[in-house]
Amino acid sequence: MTTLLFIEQMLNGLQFGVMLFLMSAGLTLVFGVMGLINLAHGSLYMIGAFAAAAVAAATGSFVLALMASLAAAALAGALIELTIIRRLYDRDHLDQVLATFALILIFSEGTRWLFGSFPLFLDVPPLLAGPVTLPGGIEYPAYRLSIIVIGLLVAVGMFGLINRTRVGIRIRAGEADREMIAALGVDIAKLYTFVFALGAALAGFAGALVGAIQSVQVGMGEPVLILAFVVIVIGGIGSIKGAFVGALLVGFTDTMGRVLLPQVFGLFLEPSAAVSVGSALASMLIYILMAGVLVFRPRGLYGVA
Amino acid sequence: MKLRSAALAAAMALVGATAQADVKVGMITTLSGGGAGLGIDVRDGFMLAVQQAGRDDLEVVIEDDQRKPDIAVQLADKMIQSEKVDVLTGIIWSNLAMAVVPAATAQGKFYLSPNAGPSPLAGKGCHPNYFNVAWQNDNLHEAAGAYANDTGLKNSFILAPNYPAGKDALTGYKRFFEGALSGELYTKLGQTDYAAEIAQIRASGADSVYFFLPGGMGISFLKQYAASGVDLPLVGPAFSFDQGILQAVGDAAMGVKNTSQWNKDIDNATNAAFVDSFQAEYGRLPSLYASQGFDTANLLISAMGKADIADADAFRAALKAADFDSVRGEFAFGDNHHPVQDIYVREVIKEGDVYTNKIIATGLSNHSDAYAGDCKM
Amino acid sequence: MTDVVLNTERLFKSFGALKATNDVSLDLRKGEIHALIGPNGAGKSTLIQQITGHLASDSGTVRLMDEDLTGVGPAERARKGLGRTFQISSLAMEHTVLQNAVLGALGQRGNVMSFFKPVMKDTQLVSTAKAALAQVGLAEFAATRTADLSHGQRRQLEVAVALTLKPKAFLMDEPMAGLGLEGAQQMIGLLTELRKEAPILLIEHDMDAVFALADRISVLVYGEVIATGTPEEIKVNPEIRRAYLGDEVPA
Amino acid sequence: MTRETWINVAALAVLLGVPLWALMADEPFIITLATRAAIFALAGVGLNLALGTGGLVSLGHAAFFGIGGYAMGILASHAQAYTPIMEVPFLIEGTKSMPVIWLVAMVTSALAALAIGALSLRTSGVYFIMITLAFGQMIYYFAISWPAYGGEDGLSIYVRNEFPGLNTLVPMQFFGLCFAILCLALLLMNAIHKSAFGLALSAARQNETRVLSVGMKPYHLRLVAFVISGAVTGLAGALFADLNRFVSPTMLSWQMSGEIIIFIIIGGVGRLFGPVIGAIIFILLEHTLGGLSEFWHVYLGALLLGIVLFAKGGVIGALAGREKAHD
Repeated sequence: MTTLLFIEQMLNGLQFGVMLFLMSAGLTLVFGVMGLINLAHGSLYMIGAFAAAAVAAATGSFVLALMASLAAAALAGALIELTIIRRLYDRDHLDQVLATFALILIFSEGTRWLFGSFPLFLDVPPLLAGPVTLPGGIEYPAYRLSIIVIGLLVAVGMFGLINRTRVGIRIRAGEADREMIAALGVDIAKLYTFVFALGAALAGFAGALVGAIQSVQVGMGEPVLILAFVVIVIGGIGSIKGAFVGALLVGFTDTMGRVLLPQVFGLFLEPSAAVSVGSALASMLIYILMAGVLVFRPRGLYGVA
Repeated sequence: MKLRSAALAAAMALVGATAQADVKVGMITTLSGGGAGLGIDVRDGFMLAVQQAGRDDLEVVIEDDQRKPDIAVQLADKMIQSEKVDVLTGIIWSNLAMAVVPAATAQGKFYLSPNAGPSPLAGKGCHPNYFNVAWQNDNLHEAAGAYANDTGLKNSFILAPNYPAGKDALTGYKRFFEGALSGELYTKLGQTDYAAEIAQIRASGADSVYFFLPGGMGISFLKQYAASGVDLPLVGPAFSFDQGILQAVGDAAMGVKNTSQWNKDIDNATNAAFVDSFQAEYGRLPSLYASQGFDTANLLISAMGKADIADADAFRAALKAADFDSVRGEFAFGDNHHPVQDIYVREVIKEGDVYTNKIIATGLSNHSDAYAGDCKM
Repeated sequence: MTDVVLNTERLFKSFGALKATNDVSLDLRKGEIHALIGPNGAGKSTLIQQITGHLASDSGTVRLMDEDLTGVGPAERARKGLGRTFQISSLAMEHTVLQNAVLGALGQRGNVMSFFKPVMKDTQLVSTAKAALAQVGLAEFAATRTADLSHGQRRQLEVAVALTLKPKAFLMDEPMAGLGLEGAQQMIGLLTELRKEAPILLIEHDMDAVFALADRISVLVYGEVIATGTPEEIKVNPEIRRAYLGDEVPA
Repeated sequence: MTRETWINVAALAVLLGVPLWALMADEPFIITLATRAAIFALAGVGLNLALGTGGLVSLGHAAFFGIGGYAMGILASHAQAYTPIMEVPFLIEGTKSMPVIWLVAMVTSALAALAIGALSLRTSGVYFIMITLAFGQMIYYFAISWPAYGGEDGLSIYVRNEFPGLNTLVPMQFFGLCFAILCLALLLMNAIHKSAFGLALSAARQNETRVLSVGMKPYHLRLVAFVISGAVTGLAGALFADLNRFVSPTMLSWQMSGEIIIFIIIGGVGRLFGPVIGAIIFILLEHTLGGLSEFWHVYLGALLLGIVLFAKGGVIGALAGREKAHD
């Protein structure tokens, strides 16, 4: 493999990692603040993508579509928080897993009922279509570069929100001591609704952003959900920094594994066996990474005990 | 789930004493979850033909397999044991077909496949009661290989998901393609990001790309490929360019060549009538899968006209004769009960606001399959 | 000193810059109650956890009957004879009182990997458990669900479970906490009896109880033992009065 | 007898009575459904030891279910093709004998549970849920992409395997076999629940420090529970594959793990008969709701949500109240 190709693949790894961060930021926020495992996170991602596709089809504007994705997912998030999720904060993880699993069933089939069984159309805005040439002569899709930029902005924004703003102080206080912050007169119920809606909006935003280069269809949220869990578990659940590091780690591992493993096995196996063994291993690689991290750091890289 | 069409229910009410035994069909197909679009098309195509035939001695029971093999097996047991059906049909996916078909045919039921055509059922595992009305799984890929030769492509990069149908696909392409391969990749099943693969394609020095990525995988790949600036010609099987999903791919699919045994512009009266009546009935253009469902029902109805289901040998012979007007024009079964047919090359075009295909060439004529020789029956 | 049952030698434990225990050497002798007192945050709970093995020490050793316990896990230390009660009741709340006691007896006997014999029909275990319950005055509550016990009764049950272990030494973390006057009196009576079975290292905030019960008292301040002695000696030690009881008490 | 015992007896009576009625009414499919319920119940009974008694929320139990299934598929497919599984270093032949297959299924899934459990039990809480999910996914993707035994297509066998003295192809006889195994497993779990091990395991769930401070190691208790649990679920997998005469990676998917948990939740976590009642209700729902609407998953979801939110303790909890602290 040439150096140039290697650099391009590293860039792909970075891009995939940033994409994973976008998908998992909301999930880790919700877990960190409320201690809630939300399997329906993938459904919110799907809702964002569908809302964006519907609005893009109606208006032709990608910016409006992105705004619709934020609004729809936040709305759906606030709605389920008010009706269902808030009953789950004091329950054990098992109840949370099951209740949100039930929400997946409802959202998936409900979306199919509304939008039909066929994938929807959502395309990148014309401005960002096609490739740009980077220094060194690498041609790279403009839209993917934008995803990297947006993802980094979201990461910075979240760090800022948590560390620099009043809401962030409240969120951190709520993480540390729920009763304390309630005693200080902050309306904890409202704060939780806000955080959940924020997490949902992030999920929906990621769905719209990523949906433009993937397939907008029912069930699109489930693989994303599993990936997002892998990311935040590696990073340490509840840690934004952990989610960021975990996402990059998974992004690089997966991308480089897909590229390199078949070639590595090609050194000592005949080609078709090498491709087959290498690909099989590549598809298991991130789970191996996750199990490895947890065996040595049972609370993830940045998790608190 | 019992979804008898209204017309059928009305017809059922009028059931009178007929000379022949009634035929009961059990349709097991995917109606919920991710792959529901395909099953719904097969069902709609099938039921359209049933409705048009207006026979009162044909009953169809439809159930949803949720794309789960164990549910499909259970439904097959139910249809055979309690519904006492004579004919089974409807399965979309090869892995479900492998779970259901051998046991069903072993129990003396007929199975008419409207979509899946796994290689074991065409070769060593063939069965007199199993008829495939669509294709053997390799067919469209083989035609793509042949087409690549015809257009002078010398060096292909090929990729498919890492599962049996993916491997069959690339094997099928390689069986006919005479050029060199500059790369062969198996991606993760359900993968949605193809940046790394596209970078490898760009670096490979290939003159063409052949890919088999059904469903959402294909949509993702096509969109990302279009944005990458790699402009090698793409060839794929019809599955990623079907009416149902083409609208979701949009411009990214324009001009891509794909292989199919059917298209809505095949010029014959049956096809024209099918396309019109399907649009009138369901308000959308028919897909490849709908055409296969339609043909499957018409094959069955043609056999009912010639023989009594109670006489299995006669009924089998009537099915084998395939004496019906296919939307594909000429249609015949080979010795292993798989189609011998023309496979076309289509190009994605835009008609008004709708993305669709038009036939530009014939990939393979009167094509059978590679496994027929292994079939002993 | 042949009558030393449990001793610590130069135990250290830091959390970052905080020295939770700083060069702690203590001993617990046969038949005595040795009370450990000190202001909040003095490192008493850390010390107990180092002794039971829940926390690994940075350096220093813990010996039980002259056996070095370094590197021995909490479960094994319990089996070797450290009977512990907790600051916050630490019981299997869904089990009955008797089941909790049987659990202790089972831990003492070992061989927990028995899958087919009903454990509550094992006469040996059940009689050990019942004897311990009787000793702390919970015999009549044997069939009660632990969650339904009163706070004081849970404290008694903690002691009973520790008893079933037939320990060589008791480690008791605030057994009087939250008990009313009457409950505290009862507990004092119980501990007075218990010291005959095994010596008790007692952490307690209730000074009346400490001075009524203890044979010796050690004072822990900022992780350091600043004095050890009889209640009388401690009472008159001016340094301790200043450091521990505070400035409002004139020296 | 307590009310819970009555409910348990009623559940078994339904599970046995319905197929007997179906036999008389000549409705063989109902018998197949009952068999399915019995097998799912068995899988749940296995998981319930880890999840209910031990408090270990494993989202990867489909791994053991699938490994049991593949043990059946691999042994039987070699037997039916007359090819040995391996020749070096020693010859291993396939087999069609159910008892042998069951033994292999239990041993292999127990070994897998030992390996997965030994690593996973270093974590707890959400991390445990997720690491078991990760191991499950690993095995799932391995099965999909490994071509030797069919990959995603799975493995079909033509006839059901054999049990001495029975014709397993007769639905009622195969049901009888599964029902008997379920009863044996229930007896076993009942014994474990009352044993020294059961007492310690459930104490470890309620209060880990307590168990440590009486000299027991929660890690060991949990690992043993996880292994037994995996073996029983693996046995269920072998039976399930035999019922369908087919095994595929679907048996290994995380949705399958979720379903096994659902059986337990519907019936009642930690209750001996929870999975039995849960599996019966699940099968019933699948078949009645499925007839109502193409979008029946919406109803299933709503129902599940209702149970989690409002009927803590599942059906048994709702009918029989809090579990009796027995001795």
